[in-house]
Amino acid sequence: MFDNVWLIPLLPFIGFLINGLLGKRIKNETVIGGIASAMVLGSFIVSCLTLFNLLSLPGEERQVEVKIFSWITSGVFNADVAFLIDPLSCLMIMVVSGVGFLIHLYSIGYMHGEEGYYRYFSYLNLFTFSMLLLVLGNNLLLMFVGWEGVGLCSYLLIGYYFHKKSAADAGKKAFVMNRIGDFGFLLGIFTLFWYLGSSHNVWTITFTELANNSHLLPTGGIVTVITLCFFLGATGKSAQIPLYTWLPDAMEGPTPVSALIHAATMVTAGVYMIARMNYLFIRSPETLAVIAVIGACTALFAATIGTAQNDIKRVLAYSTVSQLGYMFLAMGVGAFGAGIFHLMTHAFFKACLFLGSGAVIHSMHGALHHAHSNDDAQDMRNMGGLRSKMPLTFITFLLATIAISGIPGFSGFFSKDEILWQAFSNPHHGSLNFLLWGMGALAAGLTAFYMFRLVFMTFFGECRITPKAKDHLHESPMIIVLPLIVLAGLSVVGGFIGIPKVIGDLFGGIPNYLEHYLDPVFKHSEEYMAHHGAHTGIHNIALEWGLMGTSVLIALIGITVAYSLYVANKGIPARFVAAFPGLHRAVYNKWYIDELYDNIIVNPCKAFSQFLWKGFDVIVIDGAVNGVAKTVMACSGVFRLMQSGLISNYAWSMAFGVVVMLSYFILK
Amino acid sequence: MSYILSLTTFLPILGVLLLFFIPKESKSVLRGFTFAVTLVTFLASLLILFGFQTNAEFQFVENVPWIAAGPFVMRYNIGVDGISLWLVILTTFIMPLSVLSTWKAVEDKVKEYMICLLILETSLIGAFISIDMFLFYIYWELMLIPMYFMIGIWGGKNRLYATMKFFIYTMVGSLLMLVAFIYLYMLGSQAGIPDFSVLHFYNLRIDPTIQVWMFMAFALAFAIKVPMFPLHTWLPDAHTEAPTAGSVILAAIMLKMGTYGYVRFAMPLFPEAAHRFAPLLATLAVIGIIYAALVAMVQEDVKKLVAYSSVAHLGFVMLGLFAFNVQGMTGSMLQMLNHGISTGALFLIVGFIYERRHTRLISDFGGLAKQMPVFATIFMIVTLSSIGVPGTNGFVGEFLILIGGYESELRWWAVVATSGVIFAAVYMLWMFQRVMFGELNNPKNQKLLDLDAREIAIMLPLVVLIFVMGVYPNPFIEKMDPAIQKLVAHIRPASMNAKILPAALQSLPVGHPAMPGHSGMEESTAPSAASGQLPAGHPGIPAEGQSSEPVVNPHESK
Amino acid sequence: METLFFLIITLVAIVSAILVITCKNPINSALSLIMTFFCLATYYVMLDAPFMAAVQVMVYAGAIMVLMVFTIMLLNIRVDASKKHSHKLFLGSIIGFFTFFNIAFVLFKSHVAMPTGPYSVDMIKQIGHTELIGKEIFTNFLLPFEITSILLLVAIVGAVILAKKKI
Amino acid sequence: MDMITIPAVNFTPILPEIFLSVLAMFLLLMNVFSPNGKKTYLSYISFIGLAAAAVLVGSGWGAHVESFNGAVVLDNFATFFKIIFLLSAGLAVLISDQYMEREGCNHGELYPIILFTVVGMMLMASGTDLMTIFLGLEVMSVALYVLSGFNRANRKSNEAGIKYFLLGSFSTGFLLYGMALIYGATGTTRIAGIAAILGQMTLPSTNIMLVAGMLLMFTGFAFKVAAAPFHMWTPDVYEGAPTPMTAFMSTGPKAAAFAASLRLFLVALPTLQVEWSQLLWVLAVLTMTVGNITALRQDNIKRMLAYSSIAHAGYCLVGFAAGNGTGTSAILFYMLSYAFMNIGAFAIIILVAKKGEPNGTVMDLAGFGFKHPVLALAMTIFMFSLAGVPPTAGFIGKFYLFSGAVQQGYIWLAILGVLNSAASVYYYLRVIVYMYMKDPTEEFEWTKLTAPVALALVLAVAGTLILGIVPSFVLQYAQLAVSML
Amino acid sequence: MENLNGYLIVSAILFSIGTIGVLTRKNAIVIFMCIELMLNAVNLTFVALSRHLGNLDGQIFVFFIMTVAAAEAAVGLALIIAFFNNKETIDVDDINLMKW
Repeated sequence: MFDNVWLIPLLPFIGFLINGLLGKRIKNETVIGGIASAMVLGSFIVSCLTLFNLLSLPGEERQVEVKIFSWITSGVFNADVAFLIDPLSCLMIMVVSGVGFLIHLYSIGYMHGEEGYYRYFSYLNLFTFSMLLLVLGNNLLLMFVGWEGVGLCSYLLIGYYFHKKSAADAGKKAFVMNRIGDFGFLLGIFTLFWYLGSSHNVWTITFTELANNSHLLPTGGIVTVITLCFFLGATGKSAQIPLYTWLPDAMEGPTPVSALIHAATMVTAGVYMIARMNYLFIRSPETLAVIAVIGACTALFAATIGTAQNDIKRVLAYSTVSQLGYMFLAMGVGAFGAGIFHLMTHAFFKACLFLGSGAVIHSMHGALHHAHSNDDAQDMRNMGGLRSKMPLTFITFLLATIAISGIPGFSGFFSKDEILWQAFSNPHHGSLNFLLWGMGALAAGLTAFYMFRLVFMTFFGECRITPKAKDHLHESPMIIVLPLIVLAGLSVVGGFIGIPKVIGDLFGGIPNYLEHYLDPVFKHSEEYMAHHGAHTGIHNIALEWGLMGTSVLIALIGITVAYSLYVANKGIPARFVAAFPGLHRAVYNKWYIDELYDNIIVNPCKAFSQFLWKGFDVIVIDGAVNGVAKTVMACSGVFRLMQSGLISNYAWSMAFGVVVMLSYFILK
Repeated sequence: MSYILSLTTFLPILGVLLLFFIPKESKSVLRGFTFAVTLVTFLASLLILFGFQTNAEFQFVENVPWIAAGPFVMRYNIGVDGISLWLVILTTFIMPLSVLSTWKAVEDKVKEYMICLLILETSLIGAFISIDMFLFYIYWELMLIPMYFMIGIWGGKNRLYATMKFFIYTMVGSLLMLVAFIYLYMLGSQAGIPDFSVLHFYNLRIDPTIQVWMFMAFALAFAIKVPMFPLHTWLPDAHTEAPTAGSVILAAIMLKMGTYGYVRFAMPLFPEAAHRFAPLLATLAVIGIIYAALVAMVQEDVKKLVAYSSVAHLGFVMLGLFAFNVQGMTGSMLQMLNHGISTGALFLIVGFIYERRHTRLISDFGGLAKQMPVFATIFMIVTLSSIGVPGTNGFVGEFLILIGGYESELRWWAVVATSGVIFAAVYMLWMFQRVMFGELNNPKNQKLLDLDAREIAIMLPLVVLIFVMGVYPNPFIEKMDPAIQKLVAHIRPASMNAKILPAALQSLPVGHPAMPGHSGMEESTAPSAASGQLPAGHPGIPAEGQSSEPVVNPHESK
Repeated sequence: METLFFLIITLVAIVSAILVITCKNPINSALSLIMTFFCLATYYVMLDAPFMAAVQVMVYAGAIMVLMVFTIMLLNIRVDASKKHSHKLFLGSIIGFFTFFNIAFVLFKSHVAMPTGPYSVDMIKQIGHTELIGKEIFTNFLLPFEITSILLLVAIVGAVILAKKKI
Repeated sequence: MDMITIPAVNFTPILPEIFLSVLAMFLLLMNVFSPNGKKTYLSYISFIGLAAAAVLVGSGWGAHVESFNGAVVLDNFATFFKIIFLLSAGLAVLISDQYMEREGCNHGELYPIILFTVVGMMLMASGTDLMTIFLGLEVMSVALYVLSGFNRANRKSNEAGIKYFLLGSFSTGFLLYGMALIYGATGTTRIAGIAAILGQMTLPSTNIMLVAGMLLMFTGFAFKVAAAPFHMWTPDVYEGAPTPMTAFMSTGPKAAAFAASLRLFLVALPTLQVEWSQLLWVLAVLTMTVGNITALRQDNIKRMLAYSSIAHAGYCLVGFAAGNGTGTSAILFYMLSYAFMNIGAFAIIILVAKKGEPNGTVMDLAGFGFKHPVLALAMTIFMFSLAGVPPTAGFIGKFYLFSGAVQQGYIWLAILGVLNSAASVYYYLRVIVYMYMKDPTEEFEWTKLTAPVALALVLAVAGTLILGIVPSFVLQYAQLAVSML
Repeated sequence: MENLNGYLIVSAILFSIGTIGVLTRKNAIVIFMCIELMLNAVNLTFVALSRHLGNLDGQIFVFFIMTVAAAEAAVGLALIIAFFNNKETIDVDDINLMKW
């Protein structure tokens, strides 16, 4: 029933090959774009089929492994290319191929006229292939292959405009940061494989076997080390606190790329990985605490930076980092279902926001181009009042903004509120959960603030674009707007499949489909938590309603503040900046984190290696080698001079030799 | 047919003889003929590959008496097993490509250049297939001569310094090994071993204290060749001065001679000493990885950068070897092949841009991707393989080495080595970005032509192999697995014994030549351990837990 | 009486030997060398080897020294007082003394082989030294005798090649 | 008074010597009658004569004949060495003709002197009596004094002659004193006699006279072999003497000195093995180190080859210090292969040098590699063989020498030897560097490659390679020769 | 007359004097004379030992040493004369054309 699963990743790969090898010859853009999108559509259809087949199975057996071929077998270690079909992976392939297809469609229009057209689409298809591989892989090694493949494609796509030095640098930075994460991931795999193998003789890296043998692992100790390593990998990939600086720079790439990779799919790989290995993470409370804290801090921290950015894509980038913080917060508190739910909803509205901003930038770029002015097409200060020029984009953008800021009824609200509730109510980390909830709520407020600030600055008020370009602003073509509309719809409707129980039975017992759907995947951790008395936390309904109310209230406050600052009286922000210049400059320059990294890690590393090369390699080692040669040459010079050419010296040395020999033997 | 091995080895020499008849002026005929010879050799080696049954025995063995004088009996004893099979194939595979790459590179004295290449091929193949240690030593030294001439005559500016340093550096190491060879033979002849074949010596129980000295001599010679950390300074000089084909062969095949030496001679002959030295050599390997990566980051010359990168890669291989388990060994054997392909390809690429711009400084390039798109894609694929991105061959080898290392006692070494993965990405991508991306402002770069048909023909097989070995490495691993299992089974018990039982008890101190008591003049380290004399006929008591009968290959005629 | 005579001859020999190496003019050193040869000849007589003494006088004193003196005269080397006729005196004499001490030390500690030879002293007196030597040479040491002929031939040809004015 | 009955004498051991002496005398007469110009046919006759002598000697293989009641012996050991002498003399004769023509000195008498040298060497190798060895040594030395001073016009040749003469006779003084002491301690000059008496003696090593005699005698041979403290004469004499004579001097006489000392030390004084192997251990290390290190900075190619011959004497001393079967047979093999490679190298130098050899530095070889590829290839083979790089005879020789030392337990000696040969690689490769990797400074005027020199080169290259690749039959002969001792 | 040691000591003295002469004198011919002196010292040792041992080998050896000395003298002086024709001096310190 699942034998055509290998088609899902294979179709984008075929697309990549066609466009990669023949792309140069097929000059016609629509053909290239068509092939690429068709392939992703095909894989979307097959994933729907698979989802449908999976749903037809009864609850427990929803876990099927399909082996394609055995990849590496050497001694005790063997890894083969095989796919794991279970509710989690089905959900992910649906999201990836669905959103991916929409973004492919969108980029046909958006990338119109670019000279590396075929190269863009082949990389995009390769990305989809790697992401599907990551999600479908049934063992850690195959997931790692997808993991690095995705990192590679993000490097290629960020560096798409390679003639721009900043794009190339951003690509390299992204790849290196991911690579640091992969270092952690690799260590996790090795420790897990070694520990399970050497102490329990279970030589495996496949998820199903790991799940079944997870009871062998002791809580804390080695498991904490393993899970921390995996978490390091996750932070690298999903841009959490220590390793997030590459995401804002990744905006150098084309906007659909940011939408697909840096919003919907790749960055969520970390979350997926933790969800996939929930039975490991649940066994070490310390790691969960770390994840939760980092998630919350990232959410808050990124939100603060988002408020002060002027580039439309930078704001969205920091918003993504902050939303990812939320997902990790959910994972940290053990609410894996909620995390995945937020992942899905975030994919919809963030993709919609990015594509919307792309549409805005596209038309701004066109207009400025006509007016031959080289203002920055992405700077919000040059925009304003676009709602009349681009009504459809405005509406979809507004819907997505409402979703993200957590206004009830929209998808954002359900998933974010679920996370906040779980954060508040879980007993794992003692008093920590109040702090977590607080940070989460504050971040939600800030999110609402900067999202609406963005909306007001771009779509409301008078148009600040250079006068000549004003009349060239026009709605984007249908191929760009259509995906916007679908995504906006999804971001509105998306929330209903996972309505929290409290609200559900208010409206006549609508069950939380998602929770129910994802149960088989998280049953191990559920049992473990039940075993350890996790859910004895506070359960009264009233508290839940209270919290929900407060979060909605905070969101509304954020919106009103945004409205007052940026629509009602424009002067205040300027005065605010004048009042606290230091704070504003710090926030605007991303708390100088990038400069910090450069001075602590990058420059000293360069200096040290310069020293190593010039100092150690050349002077010490080469010096020693040449030194030996020089000393030999020197004493050869001395020996040479002993040869004075005088017979008496020669005779003397002979006689001396005889005398020495004789006396030695006599005295012996 | 049983003479295929000698045929493959001496086909290039046949080519050399025929080359003499071709006049010096007709360069293209010379190049064409040499290419044909190397191609035929490659086909012959494919015959070996297909005829090779996957088991741990030596196959295609030829054993003909050669020198029998005085205490020594040397036989022309050659054969190929799982370990050396792929290295021979790698040699015959790389040679035609490097010959092809000299079409525009070498203009003057083409005939001598081709002769050097062919002699080099013979000595390399010979070294890989020789079972007789003396024969191995002869090929081991013979390969230095053609490389010496290639670097010396067709090299860069200060080629004389580089080539002299290369020759003497390797020579000192190998001469110390010669003394160890002789001493080993003396021990062997006392234990009744008839000739120089290495198989007999595998079961010779040597007293651990002697083993330490002997292992040091062998390890030094091979460490210089690998090159390991402190002894690597000859490699960057040799590479920057060598012509393209020369440095391709030097990097792709000659460096493997060092690691092959460890696998074939140093470790199996002296298991206890190998285990005792494992931490030290692993530390040097890991330092090598990090140190070479860091130094590579700040290089201005592309070729030097690639040279240091190969020091780092081979650091990985050494780490894998000293893991003493099947994954580690398989990983390092695979990494030897991968390194041969990826670094060989990298040097070819550097050669292409050198032929066009006659400069190797990174600062002279920039923005070539727009000017030479095909070149950019191939360069990108090879860089990824060198970094070890999954899907390419580099990853499989590195992963196996690290997981093998992690699983053995060298756990913390493997952790540090994994960080090497990051540095590999840093210096390769930084170089790639400075050469290929960025503005195309240098006028000279604007006129560069993309790769022509010949150059693409060179790079295509390499790129295909990169992906094939990355996606489906099993056929390669299958062929070498039994031989590696046997090797690990041979080495592993030595470590248990060394730890559990005190050295004196577990290995009967055999083979220490009963020498007339000599006064202090000769401070040789022959220990005073009692020299229990083994019955002459019996080739040494096999170590516990290992196949009793020493594996004497079936058709070895006495 | 015998030892007294021996001491006198030794004294003369040593003095003339020292004169050989010290006097400035080569002629004087040649003459003092001849004097040493005569002392040696008397030693041989004292050692009951009259034939040896005769040969010594004829070959060394007669042939070789004459040749020496002839060459010195031929080259008529002017002995100018300015140039020192010897150098490195200190180093040379140190080595000379050490060789002497070593050999003397060897001679004192050594024990020479027992006299097993067939020819006792009186036999020599009775048959005649020359006859015995002759018999000995032409029976036991015939080959060395022949080799000396080759040696002399080589010497003559060599001398002709090297010194003849114009070949 | 009864007639002196001359005992029946068996001439077979000295048949080759007699043949060569008669040939030499015949050549002397031929030289008188031949007109001034045409002297080359003399070299052909002498080469053919030497070849015939070689056949004669070869036929004597396997026999063991004592004659002249113990003065001389014909055994494999002597035969093997005689072959080496005849080979080096033959090659020297072949290459000397062109050199002498170019230098313009009358070389009519050269060939008889060379033949007499060979006679002297043969006597040294086959002599089993101190007197025969001494006289053989003297015949050889006198002839060599003449040969080194042969080119009267050239001041350097004169100086070489005088230096060799004075130091040679000085060393003969020590040699004789040694022989006297040994005669005193044992009572006989026959080697067999000495061995017998030493056998009965209780503690021979305490008899100081014997040890001192051995030492002094060894200095005589050490001088001829150019061992360390006594090597000072070699560079000057080899540089000064005419090149073919240097080639001859560096191979033949060195082998003869080894032959005589091997026979003396191994047959006459085996009981003193402990003493003389220590002595040799030190001398070997000293010789190798001095020879190799001084050669590193030599520019004059003849002087460099002189130091290299000192170093090679050092390597042979390593084998001598080992004293076991492998070591000594290795010396025999090494001397044979050394003759091939060294005379080959000198042949090339003759071709390259101009009249009067202004300075004959290595730099003159610049660009030679691509000007005369075949000759350069020969020179490369010789250089690699001297350096001891595998496919050549030099490597096999060194391999056996060092394995003799290792078998005897002198591992540090082998290690020092190996390091020395690694150092020697530098100056041998320097020649190759100039030949192949430097472009020519000024034009070579092509000295025509006459037939005899070509024949000599072919023989030398063939010898070096064959002994390198298939050395077993020669090694077996060497093994047989030594086992008979 | 059994003072063999006496003769040996005398010959040792003469030998040493000869060595000193060779090392210190500058004139080639005088050096050659000193070498002759050394050889004669050895002759004396031989004759004394031969007389003590009773066999005539030593004296015959002396006989041959004398012929060798004669032959050497001939060649040596020829060499010295040849050198003199070239360089007007036979001072040992001037014979240093070839060095280092």
